[in-house]
Amino acid sequence: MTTAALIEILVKVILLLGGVMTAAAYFVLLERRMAAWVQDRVGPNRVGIPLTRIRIFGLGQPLADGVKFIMKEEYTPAHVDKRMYVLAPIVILVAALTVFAVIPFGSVLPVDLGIEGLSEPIRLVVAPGMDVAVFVIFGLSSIAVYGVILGGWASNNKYSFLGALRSSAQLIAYELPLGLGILGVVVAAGSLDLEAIISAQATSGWWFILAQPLGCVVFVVAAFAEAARLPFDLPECEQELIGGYHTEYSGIKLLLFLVAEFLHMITAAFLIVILFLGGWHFWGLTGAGEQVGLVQAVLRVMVLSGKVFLVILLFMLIRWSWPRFRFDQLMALAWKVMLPLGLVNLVSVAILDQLRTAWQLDAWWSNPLLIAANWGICLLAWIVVAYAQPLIADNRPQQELELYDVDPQV
Amino acid sequence: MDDPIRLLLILIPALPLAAAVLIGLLGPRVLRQQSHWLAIAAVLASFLCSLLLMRELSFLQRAAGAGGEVALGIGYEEVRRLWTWTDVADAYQQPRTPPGESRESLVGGGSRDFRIDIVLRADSLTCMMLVMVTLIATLVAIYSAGYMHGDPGYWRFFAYFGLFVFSMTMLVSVSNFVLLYVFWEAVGLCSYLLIGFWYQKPAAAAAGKKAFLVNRVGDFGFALGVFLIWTTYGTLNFHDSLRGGELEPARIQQAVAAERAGEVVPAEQEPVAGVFGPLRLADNELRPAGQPRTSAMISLAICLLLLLGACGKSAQFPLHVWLPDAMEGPTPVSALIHAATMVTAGIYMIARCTPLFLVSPDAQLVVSVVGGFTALLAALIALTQYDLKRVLAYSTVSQLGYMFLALGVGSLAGVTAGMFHLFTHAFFKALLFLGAGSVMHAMGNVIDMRRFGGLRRVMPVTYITFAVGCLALAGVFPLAGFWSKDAVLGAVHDKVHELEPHDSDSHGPAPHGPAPHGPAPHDSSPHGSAEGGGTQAVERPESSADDDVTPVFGLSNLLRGQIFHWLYLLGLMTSFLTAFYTFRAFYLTFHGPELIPPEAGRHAHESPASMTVPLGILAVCSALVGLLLDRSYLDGTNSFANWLLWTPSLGFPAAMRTTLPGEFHLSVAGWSTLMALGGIGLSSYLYLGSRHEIHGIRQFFDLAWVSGWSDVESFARMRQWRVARWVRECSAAVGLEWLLRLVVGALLLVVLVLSAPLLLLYYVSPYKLSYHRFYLDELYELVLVRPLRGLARLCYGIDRWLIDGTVNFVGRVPRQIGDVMRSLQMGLVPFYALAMVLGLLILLAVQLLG
Amino acid sequence: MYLSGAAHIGQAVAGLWPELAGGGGLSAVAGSGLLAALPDWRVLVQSPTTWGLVCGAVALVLMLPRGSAVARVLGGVVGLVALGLLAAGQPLLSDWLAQGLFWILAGVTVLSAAAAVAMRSAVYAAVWFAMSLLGTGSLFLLQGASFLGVATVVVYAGAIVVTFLFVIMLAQPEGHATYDRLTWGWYAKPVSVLAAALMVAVLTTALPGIRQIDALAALGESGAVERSAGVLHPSHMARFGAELFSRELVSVEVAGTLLLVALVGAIAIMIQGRRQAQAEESAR
Amino acid sequence: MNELALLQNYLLVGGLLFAIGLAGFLVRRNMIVMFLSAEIMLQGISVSLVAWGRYHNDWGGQMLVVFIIAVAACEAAIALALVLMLAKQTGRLDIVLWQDLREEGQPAYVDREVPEEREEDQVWPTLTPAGIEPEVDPEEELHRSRV
Repeated sequence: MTTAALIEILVKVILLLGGVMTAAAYFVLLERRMAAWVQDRVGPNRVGIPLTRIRIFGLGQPLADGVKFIMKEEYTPAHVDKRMYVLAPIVILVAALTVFAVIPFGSVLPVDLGIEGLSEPIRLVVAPGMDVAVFVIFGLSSIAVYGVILGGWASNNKYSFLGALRSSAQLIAYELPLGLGILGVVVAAGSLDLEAIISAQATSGWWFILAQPLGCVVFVVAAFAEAARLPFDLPECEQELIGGYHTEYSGIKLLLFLVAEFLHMITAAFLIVILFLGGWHFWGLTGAGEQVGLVQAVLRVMVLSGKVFLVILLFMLIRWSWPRFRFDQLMALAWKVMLPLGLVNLVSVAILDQLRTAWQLDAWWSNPLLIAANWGICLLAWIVVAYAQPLIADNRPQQELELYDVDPQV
Repeated sequence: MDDPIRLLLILIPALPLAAAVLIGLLGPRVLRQQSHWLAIAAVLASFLCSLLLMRELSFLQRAAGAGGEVALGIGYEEVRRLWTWTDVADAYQQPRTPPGESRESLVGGGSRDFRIDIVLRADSLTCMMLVMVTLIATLVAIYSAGYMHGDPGYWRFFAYFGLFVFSMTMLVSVSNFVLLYVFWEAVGLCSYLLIGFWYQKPAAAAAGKKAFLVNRVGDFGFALGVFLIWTTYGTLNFHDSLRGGELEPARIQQAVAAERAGEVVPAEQEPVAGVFGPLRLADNELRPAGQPRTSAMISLAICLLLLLGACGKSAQFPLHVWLPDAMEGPTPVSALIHAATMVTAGIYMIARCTPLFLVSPDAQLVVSVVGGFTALLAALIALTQYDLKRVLAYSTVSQLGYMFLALGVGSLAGVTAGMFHLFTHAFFKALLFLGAGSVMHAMGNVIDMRRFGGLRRVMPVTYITFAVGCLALAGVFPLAGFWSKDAVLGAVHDKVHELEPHDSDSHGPAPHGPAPHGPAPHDSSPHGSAEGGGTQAVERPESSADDDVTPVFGLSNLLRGQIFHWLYLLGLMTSFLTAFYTFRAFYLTFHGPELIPPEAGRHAHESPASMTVPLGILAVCSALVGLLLDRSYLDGTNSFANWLLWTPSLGFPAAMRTTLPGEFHLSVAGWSTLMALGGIGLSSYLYLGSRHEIHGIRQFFDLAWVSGWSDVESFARMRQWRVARWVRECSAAVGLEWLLRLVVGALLLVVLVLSAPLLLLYYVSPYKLSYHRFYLDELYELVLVRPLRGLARLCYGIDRWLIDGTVNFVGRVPRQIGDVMRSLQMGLVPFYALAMVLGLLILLAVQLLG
Repeated sequence: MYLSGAAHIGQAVAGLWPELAGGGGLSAVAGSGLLAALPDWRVLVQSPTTWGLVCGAVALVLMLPRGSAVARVLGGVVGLVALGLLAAGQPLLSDWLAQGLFWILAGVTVLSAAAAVAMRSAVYAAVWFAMSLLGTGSLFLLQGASFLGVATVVVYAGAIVVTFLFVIMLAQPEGHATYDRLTWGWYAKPVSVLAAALMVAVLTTALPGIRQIDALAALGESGAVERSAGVLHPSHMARFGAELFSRELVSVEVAGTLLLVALVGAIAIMIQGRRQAQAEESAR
Repeated sequence: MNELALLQNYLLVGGLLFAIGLAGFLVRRNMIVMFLSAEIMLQGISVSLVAWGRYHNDWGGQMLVVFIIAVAACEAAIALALVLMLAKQTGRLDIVLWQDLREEGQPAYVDREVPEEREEDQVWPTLTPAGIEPEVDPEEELHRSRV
């Protein structure tokens, strides 16, 4: 490993981190604006360039938010476990950021800088050739759970603790459908490498959302849950838990939590795009091959970014348009719906893939046929599950639950 | 059945046995208080059978005697084999020593079969015993029905009773030493059961145990004797037989003839000479054909061992201690034991073994000495006892001593005298015991003579019958005891004169009448057999014993004569004492002021008829049996002895050479009557009147005066005597006071020194010795029981501490280890894990580094 | 580890402690028999591994519960020293980067593990354990076992440890616990630590025997080429999966069954416990 | 890279991990920490296995580690369920409380001279259950200085 290679990695890291952090900041703004739009109000639009009166649609808001967070008094309650209290946001942020080491944000950059030792062309991923990239994402997201749990526990606040408990239960529960959703893709692509998955979609031209709609649904739902976005934001639902595990946090630590949360969403969006939406591929625009020109390379980055942006928009829309689940519904959804559906998807994908290999289906109609079969299975499974688990849709409190005595003083 | 003898022989023991079994089975539920009927009926039937057997036998004997001249001197027996118990051919083999060579071993060589047949015999001795036993048993059974009435163990008593009679009848009718031993033990067992009948009483249980254990000592000797007999004689049968078990005399004669002729006979047909069989006894040398003579040592050993057994069973000196204690049993049992069954077994056995004793004069001497000594000892003890039954018990021991004395004389006269005394004694001792039982019954089981008295008006029948018994026991003419005792003393007297030098015949206590020494006169032979007269006359009695047999003790005839002389005097003395203590008891019980203990309650009256009738019968018997059977004073004929001499083991040629019974010794009779009357007179003087002198006499014999003498204060009293004062004053006047003091001081010293042993004597005064039975029980306790108990305790200790300790140690070691390991089982999971890790570490180190 | 008996072990020891060969300690090893095979004490004293283990044991004793805060800090320092000494006794890897990376990762792993067992709070212990797991995963990655590295983190850190935290929080609500400050016997700590140190000693002594057992001098050098064809193949995951689902297929099935059974068992235990609790509740 | 050196280094690390886990397992009384220690031991073994696999150029080591992970997961499921049950019964995670299987007559191990918690010893948070505030003994409340 040469120094140049190290420098290359460093450059990529800086670029990525900068971009992602900035994006996160602006996604906050976007989300607020979005919320305002959904709620038919204006939203933050005052903060522009500092020291000037220029308000560029409130684009300075993130900066101001950041400054505010940083400058605020960092209050540490007396009753917390200080070490863990400090450690928790760090862990969660580090885990959230490290994920981006294996996520490609483009294809390759065919530029020759003439520097000895630099790989040619430059691959637009921090850790190229990572054989177990999907797995690494898994591992790191599971480490992120620590941040939640430790934060909730160290806060020594019953709401925080409940939030942490909810969070850990939820994250563990939804890791399974998440993995099952990915597994279908992995089986279809034959690799755990994200780049390989993208190129598999690009070469065939059939994005996996077309080929495995069920897997996509499962994955998306699980990704929402993993990111603790609204329909699944039980860990921090303000109405119930006054903020959940980060109730006791303030200042920069709270910022770290919030950023990490957004980073999770971004990660989820990236994954959805890469796994199911063809990554950087777009028909007739980006090409599919390994050899690529500079324009195409830039196009690929832009296509990817655009897709991610759209997915994030979807996230935000869903946040403001869906009611929150009850916790039992959340769990039931994970274990009783998503898990079977994911299994159905995995098995059907594996069987169809095996059939394709066995029957040597190379004709033009083979892919549409298989995809149609998969859609059929998907619909069937959905109907069966919906029929078997009608309570999932039933949001009313269960009749047999007894009303417990409420202390009038509370 | 065409063989009446066989039938009778079986019936006599079988009836009591059947009664015993039936009562044992039915008693607790069905018979209960009616159990006695069965027992009485069985024993009575047995008695009748015995009489029938006697009659049959006498017919046969007469027929044999009429048929041939040699009938007497060989004897007559009827033997019946029932079945074979065990048969081991050549059970013991030893190379036969050729004749002439010195014997290496004590016993002869040859092979011996161990063949035990269940054989019953009928001969005179057996018949006599059977009649006596069953008669007494019948009377006792009738008596018991009254005496035991209401006892909770009523049926049990009669079951034991039947068993006892069965054992005794079997004992006298078997014809084999092993069976003899078996029933010897059976009798012991029954006596144990009956003595300890009231086992709730500790004393009764202890007495039963004591009887059993003391008898074991004797039985041990008896068993050894039996072994020795087997190794010596090669057979244990009394009778002759063939090896196959054939008993027919004709066949045996045939086989003997064949063997003498040198023919080869099959093994089954080989004749076996029984120990007391005619084959052996006909031979003068008392040895089996073809075998060397039994050595004197062996003979002596056999005799002494048998004597030991007899001593145990018949309560002779060292082993007599059980009999007085056996009083703890019910009184009828005492009567039965003392009169008919248990104690007579030893006498019977000695009498039966007469041929064995005849060849060992030393053994005879021992028998006599033991008997004489026991007679005197028991009589002395009986003098001072206050327990009525105990007096009678010591009297029994004493009378048994008489019998032994007679048996040890070693002449037919002695043996028959002993058996005659046994016979008569059975009647009057049974009478006395039953009388005592009657008294006890009336007095509410009080037996201490000091607590009752003057019962002659309360119980007249008992009084009269008891008086008859006492007179008989004392030996007053013409009651039974007189004749038998006279016969005994006469036999001893004759023996003295046999052994004494002929020139000193005037010496001795029998000055009157012709001394029956030397060859027995022909006319005195009761059999009147023409053939035997020659041999009897020619050979001196002692020659048969002394020619071939070297006395082991090496005593000279003179010394033996002196011993027998002293024994004779001892017998007379005992006779005197017997009369005295018998009438002492009689007077204490029936005369003097009327005294009835409170325990008697309303029982203080004459006993019921079931008890008095047997008393009457026995009284009549006691009175008449001697007079009827012994007519020697008339014609020198003793019917009893004549009858008895038909027994093969008595009336055989060698024995016929000894003094024969039948002579009436007027001098002896006189002396003994004198003694008896003297004893009675003294007793009457002392006890019939005011009994003033008794205390003084007792004080005298208690050496109470010794304490008065040995008292230092008596010297002080002496100073007060007038003579002493006078002497003192005189000496003071003369001025020789110092001399007086010197003399008195020296005298004082001498008296003190002399009085020291007297003082000792005071503590073991004759009275105390007698009263405490010569401290024999205490002596045994000290010499035997204590050391044995100590040994047992030592063994127990060894077993307990050493052996058990070792075993326990072996057991405890794993437990201790386990206890140590247990403490590791502390339940701490981390500790277990640590232990596992340490073990793993060791394994790893060994595996990887070793 | 000093009880090596066989001569070949003695030679192997020379691999771990090169001083042995030159220092004449080997002559003692030449004879067979345990006592005769005891190496020279001077060699032992000179070996940094010895002192590393001693220091490690001391450090662990200091760090384990019932020690004061000062003792724990001291224990950490001694533990660092021990690690340094142990590292000094180990042969060098190829270049400084790999060496440094390894040392850092190994140090983090081991120290985190030590901290995990030494922490009085179970939550801290779990966190340190997670740290140690990260180190272990990194070590796996360094060995080229990338799948295992990530799988360890995912499964352990992601699932097991989270469950741990669950349990900790549910089962230890009072926070303070005397049993976290105590051992269970006066001898538990020294004996256990001694046993652990001895185990490492034994294992490390046996370690150089590899050469002997394998006799792989040839393979050790020439095998470097083939290595990439094996566990170090570029398409690691494909090879790994192929191996797992071909040769180890039965084992995979068994492991899957085991997981299922464990799932059922855990549920059964909890249901049982709930029933008990309900019974107690109703009894009350 | 010197393969043998690599092996030795890794084996040393594995051994150390194993030993630390061992010591922790033996010394600690908290059941969960004991469990963690056992997992550390498994980690040590895994490290050694991977190193051996690398050294022998064999997949066996890694395969075994996979199964170790699977077994560890099972173990975690079962053991944690059990620990929860035990903790529910006594309210504590102390392994020493479970001495019921000791030999009869053997005295139970009890802590003697429990050291006082010192001021400098850290006090970690006390978690109060959610919901209605439970009745608290006022004396006990006095000592709740920090909550």
